[in-house]
Amino acid sequence: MTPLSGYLLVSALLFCIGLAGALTRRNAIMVLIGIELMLNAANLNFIAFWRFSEHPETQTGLMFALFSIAIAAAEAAVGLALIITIYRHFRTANVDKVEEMKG
Amino acid sequence: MTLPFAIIAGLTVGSAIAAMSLRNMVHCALSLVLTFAGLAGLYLQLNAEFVGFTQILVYVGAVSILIVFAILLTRSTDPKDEPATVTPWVGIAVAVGAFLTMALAVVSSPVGKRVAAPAPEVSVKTLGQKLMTDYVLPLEVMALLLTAAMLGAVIIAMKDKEGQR
Amino acid sequence: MSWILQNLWLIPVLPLLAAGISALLKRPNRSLAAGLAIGSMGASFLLSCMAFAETLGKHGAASRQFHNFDWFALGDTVVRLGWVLDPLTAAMVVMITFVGSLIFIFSVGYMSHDENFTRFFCFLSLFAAAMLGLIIANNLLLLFMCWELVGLASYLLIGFWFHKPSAAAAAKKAFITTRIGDVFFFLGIVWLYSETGTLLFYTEDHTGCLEQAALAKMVAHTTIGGLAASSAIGLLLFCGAIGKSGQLPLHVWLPDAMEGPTPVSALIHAATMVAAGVFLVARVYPLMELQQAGVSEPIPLTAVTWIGALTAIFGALVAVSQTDIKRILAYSTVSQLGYMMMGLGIGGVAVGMFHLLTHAFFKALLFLGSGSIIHGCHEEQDIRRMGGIKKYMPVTFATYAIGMMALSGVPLVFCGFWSKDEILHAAWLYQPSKIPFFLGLGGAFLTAFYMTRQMCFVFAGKYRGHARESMADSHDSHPAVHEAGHGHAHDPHESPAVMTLPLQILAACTVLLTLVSTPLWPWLPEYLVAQAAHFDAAKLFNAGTLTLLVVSGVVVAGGIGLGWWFYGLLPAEKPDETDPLEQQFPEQFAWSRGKFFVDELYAATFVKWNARLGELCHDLDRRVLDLLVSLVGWATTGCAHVAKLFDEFVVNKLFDAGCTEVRRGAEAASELQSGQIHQYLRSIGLALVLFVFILAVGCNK
Amino acid sequence: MAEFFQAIDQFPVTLKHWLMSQLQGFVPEWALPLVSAVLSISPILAVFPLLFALTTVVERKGLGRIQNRIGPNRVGIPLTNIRLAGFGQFIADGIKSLIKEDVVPRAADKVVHFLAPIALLIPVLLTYSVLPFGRNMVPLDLPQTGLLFFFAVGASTELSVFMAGWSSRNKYSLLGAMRAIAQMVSYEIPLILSSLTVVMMAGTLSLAGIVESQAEVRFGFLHGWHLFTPWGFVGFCLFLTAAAAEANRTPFDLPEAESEIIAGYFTEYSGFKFAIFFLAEYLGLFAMCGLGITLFLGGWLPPFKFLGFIPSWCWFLGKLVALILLFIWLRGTLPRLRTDQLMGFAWKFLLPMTLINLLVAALWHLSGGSVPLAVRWVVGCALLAVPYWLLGRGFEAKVGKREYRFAN
Repeated sequence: MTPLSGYLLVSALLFCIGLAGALTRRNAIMVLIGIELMLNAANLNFIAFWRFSEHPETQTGLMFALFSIAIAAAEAAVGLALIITIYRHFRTANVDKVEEMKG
Repeated sequence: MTLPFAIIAGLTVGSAIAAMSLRNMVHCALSLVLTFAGLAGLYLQLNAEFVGFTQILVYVGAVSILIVFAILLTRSTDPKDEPATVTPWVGIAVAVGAFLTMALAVVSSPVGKRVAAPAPEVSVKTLGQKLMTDYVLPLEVMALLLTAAMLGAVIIAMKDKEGQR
Repeated sequence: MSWILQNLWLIPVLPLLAAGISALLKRPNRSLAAGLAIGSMGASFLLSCMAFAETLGKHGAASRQFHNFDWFALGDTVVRLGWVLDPLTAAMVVMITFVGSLIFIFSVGYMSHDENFTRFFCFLSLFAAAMLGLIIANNLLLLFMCWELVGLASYLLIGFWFHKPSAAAAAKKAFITTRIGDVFFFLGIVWLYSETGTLLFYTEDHTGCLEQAALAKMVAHTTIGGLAASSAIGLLLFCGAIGKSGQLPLHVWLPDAMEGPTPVSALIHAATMVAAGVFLVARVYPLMELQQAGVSEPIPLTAVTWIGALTAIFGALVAVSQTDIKRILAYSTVSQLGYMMMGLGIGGVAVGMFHLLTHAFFKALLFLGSGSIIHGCHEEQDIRRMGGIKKYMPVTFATYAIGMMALSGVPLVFCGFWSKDEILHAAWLYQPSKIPFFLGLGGAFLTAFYMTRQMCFVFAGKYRGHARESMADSHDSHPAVHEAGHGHAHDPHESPAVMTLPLQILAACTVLLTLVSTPLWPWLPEYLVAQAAHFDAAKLFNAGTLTLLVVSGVVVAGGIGLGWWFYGLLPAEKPDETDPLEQQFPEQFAWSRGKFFVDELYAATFVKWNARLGELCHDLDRRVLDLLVSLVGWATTGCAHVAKLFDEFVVNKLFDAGCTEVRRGAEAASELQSGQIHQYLRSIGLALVLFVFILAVGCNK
Repeated sequence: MAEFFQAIDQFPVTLKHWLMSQLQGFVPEWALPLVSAVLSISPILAVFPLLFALTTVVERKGLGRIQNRIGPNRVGIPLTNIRLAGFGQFIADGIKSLIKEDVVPRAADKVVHFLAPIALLIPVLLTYSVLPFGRNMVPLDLPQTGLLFFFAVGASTELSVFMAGWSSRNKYSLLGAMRAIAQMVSYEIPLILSSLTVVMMAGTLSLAGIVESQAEVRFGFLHGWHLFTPWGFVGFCLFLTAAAAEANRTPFDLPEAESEIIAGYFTEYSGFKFAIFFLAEYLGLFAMCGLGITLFLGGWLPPFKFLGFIPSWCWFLGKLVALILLFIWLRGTLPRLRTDQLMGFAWKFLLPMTLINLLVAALWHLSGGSVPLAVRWVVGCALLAVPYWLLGRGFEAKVGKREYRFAN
């Protein structure tokens, strides 16, 4: 049986890959994908901690993961809709070209 | 560490790296799907069947479709030879830093050594009952959020009518 | 407890549902709305028949059943509502649902050209629901609620053609006039509650406000002017009845209410709603007949008698000279309602309610007949422009004649004769005074007279409507009607079967009702007071009854004969001829034509005073209150000027200085705001690393 | 006698147990579960592709009859004169597709182009793992998440379609893929919602459990299939409609409408890959039918109790064949929809109807025990018929009368 730290490390790795992607990719959709990865990493953490907790029968971790999946779905839908609108307006989906709000 | 875990974890992490580093965005999205599926496998490893299959249904079935649609709808007009990334070394450095700190925290913490108790008896029935009793408020809020998100997405992405702008 | 008692509430609720559903319908769903209304009324009629069957064969106290339930509780006080099933209720619901169904069916034909057909049936159903609720209520509060709902429905229906200013005004008048009576009615209710602590009529433990204990308590309590509480409450409740039933001081709304569609006049202002006042008096009769110590007669009943008798003769006098076919019937209704009140006052529940039931049938018949005539004569309501319609509309003529004879009291085969005779009989036996009897007799004579006059004008002679055709249809009452009909010759025509069939049924009922109402076998009157009827020939052939029969027969014959002599022998030739009666008695006729100038009197007194008061209040508002407000306003402006100076020289200076600093700072900070998401994300990532690091190190210590 | 029938009924199960006990000695300990799985899977892999092969012939012949043609009638057993009324056609077709040249467009994304048919076939085959084919015959019994597994795996086929369409670098392929995805996403909602009624009534997501929940016998002879209730009947109709759309069957076959976009997302596939697509399509249809049978038609239960002696897997297969024939009949009868009609139908008709059906099922469940059956039937039917009428009317009004400009 894999110990908890194994899952936590995988989760941390996924999170950091997502973070790296979000930090480096120019395309907004890729940034969003990175954020999705980070969210999923967090979900993995929830499930792992639930499985290894002392009272798994309370199912709190599962609940949190379920709700987080639902929120992620909503976030993806709205985020992608925003990106499409940005694309229509600026004719590009590259975030570094969208900088009208700079000081 | 067991063999299935190693395989699934390797697949997940590998496909995640591919998803973030490939140049063709459709390939990225497909790799991402593989990551999602791998994560679902990890959930199954953790005896969270319901969440695992939900993950497949939502991410593989819906979110990934959304993403590929978005990719096709925003085909870039930028020149081909432009770099796909912006100042990559700074971002990667930050990410590696983050991973090192987290790994340090995980490895040094006693919690990480914990070994799982025997698989808990999780029935979907109790999950549903909990959703309808203890978690009914979050559930309702979630329903509202999803409805709002759906409407919002439709309105945002709707084409402007002729002469409105 | 029987099934029908348990489910008596269904009788009003079915039409209410129909009203609710048809309120949501769109305009073109005409047949659905009509079907709903008629269907619900039919179902209610069946239920009413079941209720009626339930009360058959029960006598005395056993005939009254009721069902009470808790409505809501406020602290210790529990407000209870309920419904009661006794012969009074049963007879009324059967009458209302039966007549109502026929009138609904008639309306399908009469309103067929109206664009607001759906709304009409919605209102009609609402009215029927409220009226039925009023009848079955076992609680004065519930009765009052339905009473007000009935008033509202009446308002809506009178003003149905609200684009006609006269209809809108009539609706308003009806609403406000009845409200005057209702204020007193409500006072009576409140007083009754404070006296007895309950508004239920009957309860299981005999504590209801119409039962022995409460009545004894009320009669023992003397208030202002030596009046017992029971008498005072009775008088107040009667005020409500005066307003609703168009009794003398408050009768002015009823003739004006004829502006509404004719089925409405038939249903509301002849058969049912105006009878609500009579029904109210009958319902609270135990309270009304309480005899106060030291007075020979019950005070409320005396008032009922006198007001009823005066109204009876007054209405008849005015009806003699009117020219609008519906107005004649309206004043006739006022007069007949007076009869009912008089019957209640001197003869008890059976006498008054008996006349109410028979009157409902033949007056509905008359109104529907007039509707058919109006419909046939292309919306003409003036009897001087009719004439000779007998040959155009034979069915309407035959049924109308039956109604007319029943109303006039033609002896033996018409129920109207027997019910009116009961009242006169009771009046003859009335101890304190014989005046009501003679007033009633005079009313009977006049009734026969004016009905004959109307019949002669409408049906005899030759048609005089063509004179008006040359003029443009300037006073066409509702525009959507008969647009197609303008092409063909403008002779009157018989109405469709959907309108004549209800007429025939009602005419048949008017005759058939006689079978159960003669003194030979007075089943209906006895049923109303829950007593067994016996076949008793002696009752008819004793001297007093027989004499009275002959007398009233002679009076009626005299009235009809005189009417025929005046109007029938030489039918009018032209619409604008002078009335034969006017030639004989010009002065008296003018009084009658002017409805004794009650409206003008009210306009000159109450309405004017009210307007004056309003003007006074307006002046007070403008001169005094406005001045105060202006003063406050000026003071505020002055303060504001001072504040402005302070603002300009102190606050603004400081603020400007602050702003300059803030802007300088913001300019520096805006450099951070590069607009590059990656930069922001990077900062977040770094912060995250920092926090996790601190957390990890901190936790491991 | 009864034991004999039971033996036939449980024959596949006993056969597997016997084989396992025989292999106990030869196979190493760690490989035993693997062998067991292979033994469970192999009948599925044998039966259903064969059924697919036969279905292709039956479909062609059936469509031929409907269109007043004869259909394939030549190929029989090779090297003989026995024609078998053309039922050997599938063998010839199979050989042809195996030896055909595999053409891949130059511009295509080779890897994805190669992976797409595999990625389509795998989830389709996976769905079979939770279907109960007979009593005690569920390859993978997931007592908590059976149905969810089915839908989760089924949902992932959309991605394979996208892969195929996108990687071909062909307008028609991409159009077909987009159509298919939009259609599958839209119809998945009514599909799941109509299945939810059954889950609500049975109180379990396990497919075997759902079949067991219909085993209750009514009136002494009738099994309580969910089809025999107002919500069940309507649910089944909705399910079938959505399933037809999910499997891209006529009248919902826009993604591969030959007359418009050649062959849709597999325009650029040939040879064996094309055959795999074809196989996957049909296997997906069979799986959907199997799910419908399990949910509404009592799975492996007979309709009448006295028919219980016939083996349970025969019942399942019989119902499956009946449904397949129904789909063939529909294909030969109904015309294809327009895209806007297709979407409008899913969102404006199927979705509200499934929601109302869900409500009716809940009412049915709650009124159980206290309200007489006849009243429940009448109320249930009324609650379903009225919205059906209203929705259908609104839909008709929207579609309007078509004018055939060029036909007149």
